[in-house]
Amino acid sequence: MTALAEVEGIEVFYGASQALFGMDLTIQPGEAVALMGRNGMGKSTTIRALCRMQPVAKGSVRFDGRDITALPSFQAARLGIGLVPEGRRCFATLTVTENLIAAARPGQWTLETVRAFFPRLAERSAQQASTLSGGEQQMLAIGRALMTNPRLLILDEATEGLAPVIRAEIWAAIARLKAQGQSILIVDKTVKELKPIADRCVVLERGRAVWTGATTAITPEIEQRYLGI
Amino acid sequence: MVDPVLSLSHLSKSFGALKATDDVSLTLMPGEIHALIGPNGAGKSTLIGQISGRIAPDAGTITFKGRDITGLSVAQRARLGLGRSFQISSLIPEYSARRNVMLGLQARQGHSFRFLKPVMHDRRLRDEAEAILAKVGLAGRASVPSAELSHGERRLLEIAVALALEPACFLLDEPMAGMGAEGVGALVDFLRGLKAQAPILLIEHDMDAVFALADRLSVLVYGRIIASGSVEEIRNDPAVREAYLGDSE
Amino acid sequence: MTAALLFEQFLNGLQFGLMLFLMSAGLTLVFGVMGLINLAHGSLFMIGAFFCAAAAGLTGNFWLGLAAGMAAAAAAGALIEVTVMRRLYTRDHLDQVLATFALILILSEGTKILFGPFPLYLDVPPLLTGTVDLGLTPYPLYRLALIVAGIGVALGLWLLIGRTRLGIRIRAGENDREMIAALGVNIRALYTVVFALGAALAGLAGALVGAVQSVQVGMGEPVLILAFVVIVIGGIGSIRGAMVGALLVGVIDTMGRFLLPQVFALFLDPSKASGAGAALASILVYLLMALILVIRPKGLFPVHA
Amino acid sequence: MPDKRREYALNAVLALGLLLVPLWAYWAGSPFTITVFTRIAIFALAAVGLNIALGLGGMVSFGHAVYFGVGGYVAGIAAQHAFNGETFLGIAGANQMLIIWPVAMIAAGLLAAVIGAFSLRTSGIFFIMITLAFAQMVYYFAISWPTYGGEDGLPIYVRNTFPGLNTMRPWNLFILCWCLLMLAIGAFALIRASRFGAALMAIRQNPDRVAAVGISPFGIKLAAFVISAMITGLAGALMADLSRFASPAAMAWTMSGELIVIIILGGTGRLFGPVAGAAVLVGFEVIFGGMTEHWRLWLGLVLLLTVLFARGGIVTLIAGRERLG
Amino acid sequence: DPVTVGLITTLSGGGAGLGVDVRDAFELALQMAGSDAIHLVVEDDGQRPENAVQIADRMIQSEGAQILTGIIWSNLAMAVVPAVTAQDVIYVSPNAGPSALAGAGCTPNYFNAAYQNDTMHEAAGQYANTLGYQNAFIMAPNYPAGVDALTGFKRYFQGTLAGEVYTQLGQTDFAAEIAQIRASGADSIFIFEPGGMGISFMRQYAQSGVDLPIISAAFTFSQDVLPAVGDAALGVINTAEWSPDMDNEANVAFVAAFQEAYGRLPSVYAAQSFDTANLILSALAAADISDLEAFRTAMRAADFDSVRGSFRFGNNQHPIQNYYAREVVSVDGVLTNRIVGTAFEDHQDVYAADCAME
Ligand SMILES: Nc1ncnc2c1ncn2[C@@H]1O[C@H](COP(=O)(O)OP(=O)(O)OP(=O)(O)O)[C@@H](O)[C@H]1O
Ligand SMILES: Nc1ncnc2c1ncn2[C@@H]1O[C@H](COP(=O)(O)OP(=O)(O)OP(=O)(O)O)[C@@H](O)[C@H]1O
Ligand SMILES: [Mg+2]
Ligand SMILES: [Mg+2]
Repeated sequence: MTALAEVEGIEVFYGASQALFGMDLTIQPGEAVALMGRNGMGKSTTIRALCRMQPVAKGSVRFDGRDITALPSFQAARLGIGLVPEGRRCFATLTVTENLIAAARPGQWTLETVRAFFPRLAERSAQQASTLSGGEQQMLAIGRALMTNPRLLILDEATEGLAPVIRAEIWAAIARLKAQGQSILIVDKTVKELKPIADRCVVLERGRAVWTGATTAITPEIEQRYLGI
Repeated sequence: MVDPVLSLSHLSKSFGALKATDDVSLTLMPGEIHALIGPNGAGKSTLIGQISGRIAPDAGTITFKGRDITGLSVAQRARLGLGRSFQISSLIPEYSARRNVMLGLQARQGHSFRFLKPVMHDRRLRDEAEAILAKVGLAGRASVPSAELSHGERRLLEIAVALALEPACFLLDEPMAGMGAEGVGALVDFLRGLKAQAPILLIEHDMDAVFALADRLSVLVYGRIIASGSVEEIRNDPAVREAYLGDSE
Repeated sequence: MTAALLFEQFLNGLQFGLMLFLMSAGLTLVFGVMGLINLAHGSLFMIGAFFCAAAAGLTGNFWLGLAAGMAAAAAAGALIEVTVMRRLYTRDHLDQVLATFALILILSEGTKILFGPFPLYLDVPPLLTGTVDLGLTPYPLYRLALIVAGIGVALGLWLLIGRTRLGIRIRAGENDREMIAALGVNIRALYTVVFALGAALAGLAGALVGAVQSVQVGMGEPVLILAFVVIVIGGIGSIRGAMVGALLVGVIDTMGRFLLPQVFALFLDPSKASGAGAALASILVYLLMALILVIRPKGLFPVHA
Repeated sequence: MPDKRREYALNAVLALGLLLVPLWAYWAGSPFTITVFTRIAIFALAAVGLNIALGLGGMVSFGHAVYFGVGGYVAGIAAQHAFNGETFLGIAGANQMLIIWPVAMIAAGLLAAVIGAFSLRTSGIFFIMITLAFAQMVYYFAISWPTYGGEDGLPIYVRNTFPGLNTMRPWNLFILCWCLLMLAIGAFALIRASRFGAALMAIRQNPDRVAAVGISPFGIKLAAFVISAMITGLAGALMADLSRFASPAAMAWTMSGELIVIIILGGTGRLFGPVAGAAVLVGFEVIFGGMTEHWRLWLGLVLLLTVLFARGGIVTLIAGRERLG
Repeated sequence: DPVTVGLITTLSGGGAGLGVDVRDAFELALQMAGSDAIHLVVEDDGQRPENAVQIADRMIQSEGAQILTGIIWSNLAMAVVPAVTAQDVIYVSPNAGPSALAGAGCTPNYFNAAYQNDTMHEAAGQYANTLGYQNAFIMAPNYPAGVDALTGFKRYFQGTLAGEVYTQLGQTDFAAEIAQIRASGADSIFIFEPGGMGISFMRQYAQSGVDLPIISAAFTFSQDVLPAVGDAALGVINTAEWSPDMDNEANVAFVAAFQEAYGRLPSVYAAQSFDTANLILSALAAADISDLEAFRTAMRAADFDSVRGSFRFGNNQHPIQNYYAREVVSVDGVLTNRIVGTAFEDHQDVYAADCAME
């Protein structure tokens, strides 16, 4: 079985400062992988490199067996990478529906199915995204990524700043997606909530993967050492 | 009976048809941490906006240290001793961490119409700024422009700037958001020490932190306070569980 | 002063307003929707007029000229986007100001090298010459055609921006360019197309207006300022705002030029009155803009961001 | 910090170059070279003024030419009244630069206080446009007001005088302008380093934050705007004396644009940016204007290449980005 | 040694066409004269006063120019002339003639080889009487030259005014003014709208359905703009001291040579510049410029073959000359002007009386 996405020994820079020092990551089809690590260790940067939003100085990025290291981000997205970015980044002046259809591509996820999945979005369909509450914006960002019918869904801090109830709702939604066979790459602070969903964990420190293994294999030591819990 | 440092009475604010805050009354007593929780979009940040003066309330009054401040500007309120942190970090991006704090110190001293003396050579200002940075754990990062700080460090710097103002009360809007577990732990300890210096109105979605810190809790839903009380009371309030906490707790 | 005169002046104001809208339509698109300050908009306007006049002169056909003017402006726009603008989206507005200021110099001088320093001739097409009787007063047919063109462009833009997926993507790009690309939209190519479209609209306006004005180097600059006034009054990025702004400016300017001297004549001698009236009339538009911005600092129809 | 040292070196080269070339021209008997450098110094002075508002405070005033023009008219009107013995609002004309300069600065400052009080309610592009609007009003007024020449402008038959110097001599006028420029640059440096400057630069980056620490942005911005206009007004008075002519064309929007171009070209907010920018702009016109009638084309290309490939202008190109500390 | 003559004119921007005519005609005159008495330096002022002043300084200080000429616009002339003549350099105007330099401000080193600004409009006012107009609507841009134009017209026009309107400098849309004309009950229109404003006005006027006769000074209907105005200009009467069809030897040769050299008809600016060049040449031939007094005397003699036929200076060193009424006609599909009458003979400007020079 070929891996769906494969990041191999990449180095990434912001201007002169290096953020990734030979990062590795593999995601198999149908798998949910969690990226973990302290603040500023390079989780989001890895995701940006995978989505081709950040140039890679060294190493390679492959998707579905194809080398995409030098591809522009819109082409990478068309291969099937769907991103829910850190900080939501909904299109503020667009309505909910417009946000959803802006980048939609045909497939299983349509306006109807997304609305059925997040009924709240159906209620707010004509509202401008900037006036949504934080949780609604988060749902919108997920729905928007689903509408591109991605083969790999990437969620970067999907629950930051959300009220506990909403957070529970989002986690439930992610669990349902996974059950449907969606491949997922996920970053989140709350390890407690992440554990039941992720099959495998990759822990980052200083821009490289320092621990990889099944979620069940995470020991309190590892948590203490790399996550400070 | 001590007087409250800050008290809000019947504050209301509408955006079009939406009532963001609806007849909110609330007090902040000396030495306490009063946590304000509630669902996303309940009106918490709007309330902070009204207290700090960025948003003009449609109705109601705000009393601070016994004085009605409802008509004052943001800067005037800050000078009276209202210190705030922003939900989304709001710093001077090209200024170093040190200089961000120095600006706060300069503002506290109230001398911004001085044209001659170079501010960066002011030893007293520098030393004091560095002392405050050390207090929040940013001693080693004093010279880094705030734009180049990591997300968590920026949250700490927000606090440092608020400290520089030596305010009579703190308004903290989700100070823990985006911080890792480690950072949250440190901040909880820090705030616990801070409340003796000045009371804190705290907005936060991290329930572990809130329950660890708060002396009193108010729950805002759809712009209205639906419950107010101690941690235990709020935790077990069925309406609050339904609207905010969910069943996971 | 008769009712007929008042009616005609009001009509003139409306017509001038629609002409202003035509001239600012491309600017609204590029500035309001793409977030790019393009001082060279007036130069694209000039290019449209020049190529139209040259082609119409060569072929004897106004409509071919119109097509040539639009095509030339669109081509210039696409070239500018690919070589210059593309690098400036992420920069601050000041860099855009400097770059497009440089483009004004280049395009004006280039036009002069290409077409010479003398104004060109562009006549109204035979189909649209003459006047129509509107009951109270005869009115030039061509001006009516400009009104129709202005309304047409407004409608078209409104549909394009508000009702098509292309429009949604353009607006999404204005909100967050990196994000829309990460979702699989080729925003680079899209922006080239939009910029070229904005340029083509400028070219269209130049060609249409060139038939009633002077086709000469530098004709774009006064237009540029007025177009900025219009879209700033209306609220940047709002097509509706640009329309309202244009009509407001058109009517107030026309009525001011007409009525102010008569008002001054009530207490000054006629010669002085017409001078003073004209002086006040010439700043009326700016007075209006300043007033509106003081009362509503983001224009009449601010687009929430 | 090598960048800092490079900037000091560049500043020294600019300041001394601006002084030494005309000095050489003085000995070599090339008065026109001196005139060109006087013009550079005056434009640089005007831009130093604007740099306070734009570079430090982030207020992109697209109407600064008005203060330049007003300064010019003060010099022109004073000289005219001194020349023909009439009075202005009952005040006698004066042909003393030492009187004219402060009057020009006060006039520009007062105008800026009024315009700023309205304009500073807006921000961003709206600020650009409202300052342009006010500038256009003053410009059209100057063109159509006949008393002081209207569009024809106001010739200054005899240059205003300075005690102990014959200002008709190019070198003498130059040295006055150079000294004023250096004073203004010194003032700029002081302001930038001061508490006022700290607040002003912070407001450019994040006004909400500044208000939240208790400094009211409006007052700081207005003060900076007025100071900025005063310096530009002084430059205008000097320009009128250099040209022996006060012109409404000095208030045209293109002039405002040129001042902005000088600043961006040199380096926004940089101490000697205006000098570098003015030298390039004026130098280009003088050198290529004589060679080809299409020199604007080449100027356009140079400006374009600067924006695209030399981000942050000439000073940044040579001395690197600035760190505010 | 040739004398350096500096020609400062507008070669870039919107008004470049006029400057190009001035330069071309001046160069043509030197060529036709085959004289090497003049070393000509040309520079573009960009229609900006402060530029013109700088260039004048440079020409005098670095290039040793002893005679300057070429400026088109009154405001630039006002900026340059006083400073230049104060340095004992001769300035000869090929176009602008602001009143300040014709009256009390006249000076021995300033010669105007074109006209005084008011006179063209005075001629229009005078000729309007000849045409029997009783009730004129008059219009000009709101700036000093525009005010002078209307003042000049009114000085000689004997009818009543149906309306007096000032437009905005650089205005492009004249619908409001045309509507006022329509409603005014005038029997004729006098306009002064130079450059692009005139082109715009005439295009819009032609389409408006208003059909009153127009009279104007040459500026609005000179050869440089006529092709752009198009047939709308046909039949318009405009006044000038020269016309391409003038039948004197110098003019026939000039018009032919100009067309030959540049492939277009000369404008009134070209004619004035041609005369300016020949005037200077004639004076240089008669006197050495190092003796300034003698040179000025030779200039005042104006001993050259003017394309205007007769030409002489008044006491203020401005021309005393005839002013003609011209009509715009189409000759072989090319629009041009043809003389249809004479407005003034040997006309001198009113400001000459204020000039202290003998
Ligand atoms: N735009 C940027 N410019 C410069 N440095 C950056 C930028 N973005 C991130 N960095 C740096 O790159 C490193 C990795 O950052 P990244 O955002 O990938 O961390 P992260 O693991 O996602 O952290 P967090 O948990 O705070 O989101 C950090 O040291 C950060 O300071
Ligand atoms: N300027 C505005 N115009 C219109 N609606 C607004 C505006 N500002 C806030 N709102 C709306 O008011 C409501 C309250 O917003 P507020 O930011 O106070 O919520 P909050 O309680 O802080 O939520 P969160 O926990 O997600 O930060 C939201 O529904 C929001 O969309
Ligand atoms: Mg991250
Ligand atoms: Mg909030």
